[in-house]
Amino acid sequence: MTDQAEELMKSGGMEIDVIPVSGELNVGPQHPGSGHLRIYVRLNGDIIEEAQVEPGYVHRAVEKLGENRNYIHLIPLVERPAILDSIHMNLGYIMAVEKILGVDVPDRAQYLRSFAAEISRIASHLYGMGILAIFIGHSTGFMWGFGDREVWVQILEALTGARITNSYVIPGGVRRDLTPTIVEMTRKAVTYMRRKIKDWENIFLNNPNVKARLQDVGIMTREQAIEWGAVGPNLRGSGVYYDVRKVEPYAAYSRLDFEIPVYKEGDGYARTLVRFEEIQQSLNILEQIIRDIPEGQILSDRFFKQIPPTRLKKWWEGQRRVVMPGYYASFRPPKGEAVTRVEAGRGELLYYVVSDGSAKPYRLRMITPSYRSIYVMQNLLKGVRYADLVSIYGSLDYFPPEADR
Amino acid sequence: MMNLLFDLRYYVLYPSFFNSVIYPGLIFTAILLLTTIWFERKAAARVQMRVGPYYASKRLGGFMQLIADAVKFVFSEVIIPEGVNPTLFALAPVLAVAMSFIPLSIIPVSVIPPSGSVFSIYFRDFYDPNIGMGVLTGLFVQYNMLLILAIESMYPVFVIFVAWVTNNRFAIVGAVRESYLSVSYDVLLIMATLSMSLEYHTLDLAKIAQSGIPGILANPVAAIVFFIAMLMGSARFPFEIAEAETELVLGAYTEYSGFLFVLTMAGSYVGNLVYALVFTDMFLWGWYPLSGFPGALLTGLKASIVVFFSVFLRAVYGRYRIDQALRGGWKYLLPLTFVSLFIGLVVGYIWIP
Amino acid sequence: MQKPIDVLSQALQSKKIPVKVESEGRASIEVEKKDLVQVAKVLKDLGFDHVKAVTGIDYPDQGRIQVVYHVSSYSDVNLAKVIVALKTWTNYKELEVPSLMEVWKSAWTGERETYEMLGVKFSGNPDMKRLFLPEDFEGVYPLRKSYKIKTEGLFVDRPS
Amino acid sequence: MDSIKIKEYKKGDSSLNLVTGHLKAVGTGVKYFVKPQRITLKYPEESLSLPTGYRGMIRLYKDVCIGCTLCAMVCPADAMKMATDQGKKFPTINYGRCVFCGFCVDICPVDALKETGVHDAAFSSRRELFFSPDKFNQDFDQPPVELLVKKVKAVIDEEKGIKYVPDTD
Repeated sequence: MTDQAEELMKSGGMEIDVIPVSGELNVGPQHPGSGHLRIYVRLNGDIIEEAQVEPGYVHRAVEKLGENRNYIHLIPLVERPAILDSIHMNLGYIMAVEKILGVDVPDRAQYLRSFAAEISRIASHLYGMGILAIFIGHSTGFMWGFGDREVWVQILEALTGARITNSYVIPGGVRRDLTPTIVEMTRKAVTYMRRKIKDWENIFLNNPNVKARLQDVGIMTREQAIEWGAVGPNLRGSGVYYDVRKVEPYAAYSRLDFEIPVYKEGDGYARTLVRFEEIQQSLNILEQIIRDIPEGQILSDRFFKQIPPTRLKKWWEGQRRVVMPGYYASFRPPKGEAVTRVEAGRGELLYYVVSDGSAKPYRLRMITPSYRSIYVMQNLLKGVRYADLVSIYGSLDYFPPEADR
Repeated sequence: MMNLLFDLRYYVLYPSFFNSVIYPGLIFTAILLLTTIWFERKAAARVQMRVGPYYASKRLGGFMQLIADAVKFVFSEVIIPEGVNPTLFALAPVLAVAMSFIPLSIIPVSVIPPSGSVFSIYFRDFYDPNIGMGVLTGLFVQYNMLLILAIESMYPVFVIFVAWVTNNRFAIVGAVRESYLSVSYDVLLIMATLSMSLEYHTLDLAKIAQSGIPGILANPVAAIVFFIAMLMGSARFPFEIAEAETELVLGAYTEYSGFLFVLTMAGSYVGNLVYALVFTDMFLWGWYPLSGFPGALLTGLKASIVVFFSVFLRAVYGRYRIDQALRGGWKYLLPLTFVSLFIGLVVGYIWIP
Repeated sequence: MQKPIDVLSQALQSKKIPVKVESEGRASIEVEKKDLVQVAKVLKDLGFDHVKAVTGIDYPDQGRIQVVYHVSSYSDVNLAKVIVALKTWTNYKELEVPSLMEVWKSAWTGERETYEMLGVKFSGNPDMKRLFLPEDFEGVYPLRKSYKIKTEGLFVDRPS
Repeated sequence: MDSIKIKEYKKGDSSLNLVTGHLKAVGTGVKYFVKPQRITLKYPEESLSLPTGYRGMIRLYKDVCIGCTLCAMVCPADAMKMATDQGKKFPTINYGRCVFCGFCVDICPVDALKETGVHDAAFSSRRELFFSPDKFNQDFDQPPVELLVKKVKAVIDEEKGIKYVPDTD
C-alpha cells in the first residue's frame, strides 16, 4: 500500500485499515473508457498503485512521412493527428514554413487565421467536455458537447469547404475569405452559445454530481505541472499563467483583447472551468474579429502576384477565394530551421522544422499537446481511486491520435 | 359453454395467478419494461438534442425498436467464455431475474371490496383483518413489508453470483461494488420502511395505502431516503456504479451476450418496478380511494410514473464514485433515517389512529 | 527594460557557454555531450523549467545524430518568451547521451521516443524502453534516414 | 502583457446549495424534456444541401486540360496521377486515397478541375474508386432522388443552434 493511497483514504474520511487486495486490470485498447490507448493498471483494493500509459495504437508516423513529402503535401497530413482541431495543427506548421521562407502574411489573413483558430478551439473544447462527461457517466454533457460543436463545424464548413479536415491555412495566407453569410452565422452562433452556456452550467458544471466527481480529483500542484511539462488548460488549471497567445502572440492575437483564465486548484474541476471560460473568451474574440477585421488581401503579395490574371478575376473577384500559383507544387525553401508554437485547443503545439534546401523537410518534429500529457497522466494516475481514472483521463482532455501522431 | 367460460374466468382472475402472471406480474412487467426502456431512450434523446428510436415504427415514435432489439438479442449468439462452468453461466442470470420477479406476487396492488368487483368472489380467500377487506395480491401475508424487503435483498447475492461465474476481472470489481452498495442501501430501505411501519402501526402495506393518509406527507424524510435507496438498489443514475460502463465495461454482466444479456438487464428494471410499487403503496396512497381492478390500474400508473422519473435521471446525472455513494448512504442518509424514525413515532402517535 | 533574450545571453556568456541568438525569442546552445548535464543545470538555475521537445536528427553522411532539447520556462513570464535549443551530437559508434531526466522530468516522453525512433540511448533515464512502437517491432530505427519508405511517381504509365 | 489573475473556485457547497444544485440540474433536464431542441437531420428523408465552395468530389474537363502535371505534383495523398491518353497527359484519380483537400483544383492553371459538391457517392468495389481520364471527365451520377427526399439547408439559429429549413433553390 503506497503512502499516497493511505493519505487518500484518510482525506476521504475513511480511517480504516484496508486489507491489500491486488490485481491487474488492462484498461484498453478495447475498453469503453480508454480510447485508442492501453492503460495497464495495478490495483490495490480500489486504489491504483501503478498505472502505465501505453500509447501507440494509432501511430501514423507523421514525422517520418514528413521527411518524404514536399512541404505543401504536409498540410493535410499534419492536421490528421487531431482533425477536431485541424486549424491549429495546420497553423503551427505553416508558421514554421513561413519563417523559413521569410514570408509576411497580410493583416486580413492574420485575422482570418485567428478567426478559424478560435472556432476550432471552441469546437475542440466542446468535444473535450463531451468526452469528459461521458467518462463520468453524464450522457447529456456528451451529447450537448457534440451537438453544440456542430454549430461551429457548420461555420467552418461554410468558411473552408470542409467540416473537419479544413486545410485552410497555406503559406502566405489563407485560402478563402470571409463572406457576409459567415459573419451573420458567427454572430448568431455566438448569441446561441452564450445562451446555451447557462444551461451547461446548470446541468453540468454546477451539478453536485459532476462537482463530486471532479473536485479534488487528480490534483496537480503548480510545481508538479511545471516539472511534468503540462500544457494548455491543464497547466492553467494548476495556476500557471502561460498561454502562447499572450507569451508569443501569433496571427492577430496581439491586436485582440482577451483574458487567460487561470485557476489555482489544479484538480479536474479547475481544468474543466478553464476550458469553459476559454470558450467564453473565444466567443469574445470572435465578436472582436468580425467587428475589427481589416480589408485587404488574404494572401501574401509574393504569391498573389503569381496567380494568373484570368484565374484571379474568376476566383478572387468572383468568389473571394484565392487559388494557388504553380510555385506551391514543389517549392524549395532556403536552408534553415524554425521553431514555432501555437496554442492549440488542448495546449501548446510545437513544430520544429529543419530545412536542407530541398523540396522536402529534412526533419519535421511535431510535439502535440496530448503528447506532453502522456507523462502528466502517468504521474497523476498513481494512488487514485480506480473510478477516478476516467475522470482524470477526461479532465486532461487526452486525445490518443493526437499523442501518437 | 358458459360454465367453461366462467371457470376460465375464475382461474384466470384468481389473484394468485392473476397477480403473479398477468398484473403486475410477468406480462404487465414485460410490457412495462419495454415501455420503460423506450421512455428512457426517448426522454434522454429529447434532453440531448436527439430524436432517439424512430425508424422502427415512425407512428409509434419508435416503440417497436425495443421489440426489434429484443428479437435481435434473442437470436444473437450466446458466447460462453472459456474456463467457466457453462451450466452455472447460463443459470445465473435466470436465477437473478427469477429472484427479482418474486416480490411482484406479494405486493398488494389493490383491495377487493366484498361485492361489485370482478375480484369480489375471492373476497374471503384474501381477507385482510387489518383493513377489513380483501387484498389483491398473489400471496396474502400480513407482514408483506418484511417479506418483500427480505426477498429483494436477496437480489444482489445473485448479481454477485453472476459476476463470480463469469470469471472476469471487471465483473469481479463490479460485484465487489455491488456488494458494498447493497449493504448500504438495504439498511436505508429497511430503516425507511420501519419508520413507516411505526407510523402506521402495521407491517402490512395494504393497511398503509388503505389508511388514506399519503405517506409522503406524513413522513417526507422517509420518502426521500426510500427513493434514493431505490435508485441505488436498482442501479439507476446517479448510482449506476456497479455497471459503470466507462470504468468496468458492464460490471458484473461484462461477459454476457445475446439472450442472457437481456435477462441481466431485465433484472435491474424489474427491481426498479418492485421498489416503485412499494413506494407507491407506502408513500403515494397506492390505489386509494379506488378499489378492485381500477385501483390496481391506479397503483400501476403511479408506480410507472415513479419508474419513469427514476430512469429520466439518466439525462441529468453522471455517476457517483463508490466511496461517495457509500459515504452519502452511511454518513448523511442513515442519520436522516433516524430522523424519519422519530417523525414516524411522533406523527404516528398524534395523527394516525 | 532589457529584453529577456539579452539577459539570457549575458548570463550564459558570463559562464562561458557559447550561445547563438537567432531572434528575439529563439536561441541555441551547442555543447559537447559531456557538458550537456552541466549546461542544463545552468539553464535550470536561470529559470528554464521544462523541456518542450526532445528531437533527434539523423545525419548519415556525417555519421552522427544530433539531439536537440527545446527548453523554456513556465514560471518566469519573461523567460517564457524564449525557447532555447540545447543541441548536442552523438556518434554512430557510441549512441549514448546522458539523460536530462534528473534536471527536467518533462524530458521523459521525448527521450523515450528518440530512443525508439533513432536508437539514441539516454543513460540515466529509468524507462529506456519503447513507447509508441509495438514491443515486437523489427527492423532499423524508423526515423533514421536509412529507413526508406516507398514513394510513388507521378505517372501511372511509368512508375518510377 | 495583461495583469495576471489567478482565480479560485469555491469548494465545499453548503447543503442548501447542494439542494438547489440538484434541483436546477433536474429542472434543466425537465425544461429540455418538455421543450426539446433537436438538431438531428433525418437523413434519407432530408438531405442537406452544402454551402457553395464545398470541397466535394472532383471532376475533370478533358478538353481544357493542358497536361501540366501540377495537380499530380501538389496532390498530398498520391491520389492523382498522370496517364497518357492519345499522346496527351491527363490526370487520373484514385478516390480510395483522395483526402478532398482541393489543392489540385486550386493549383490547376486553366481551371480544368472542378469541385462538384457531391459527397455521398458510393462504390461497390475498390477498383471502381480508380477514375481513368475518361471516367473522370464525366459528371457524377447523382444518387436517384426519390420524391420523399427533401432538400434542406442548415441555418444557425440563435435559440436552437441549428435549424433545418427547406432549400428553395
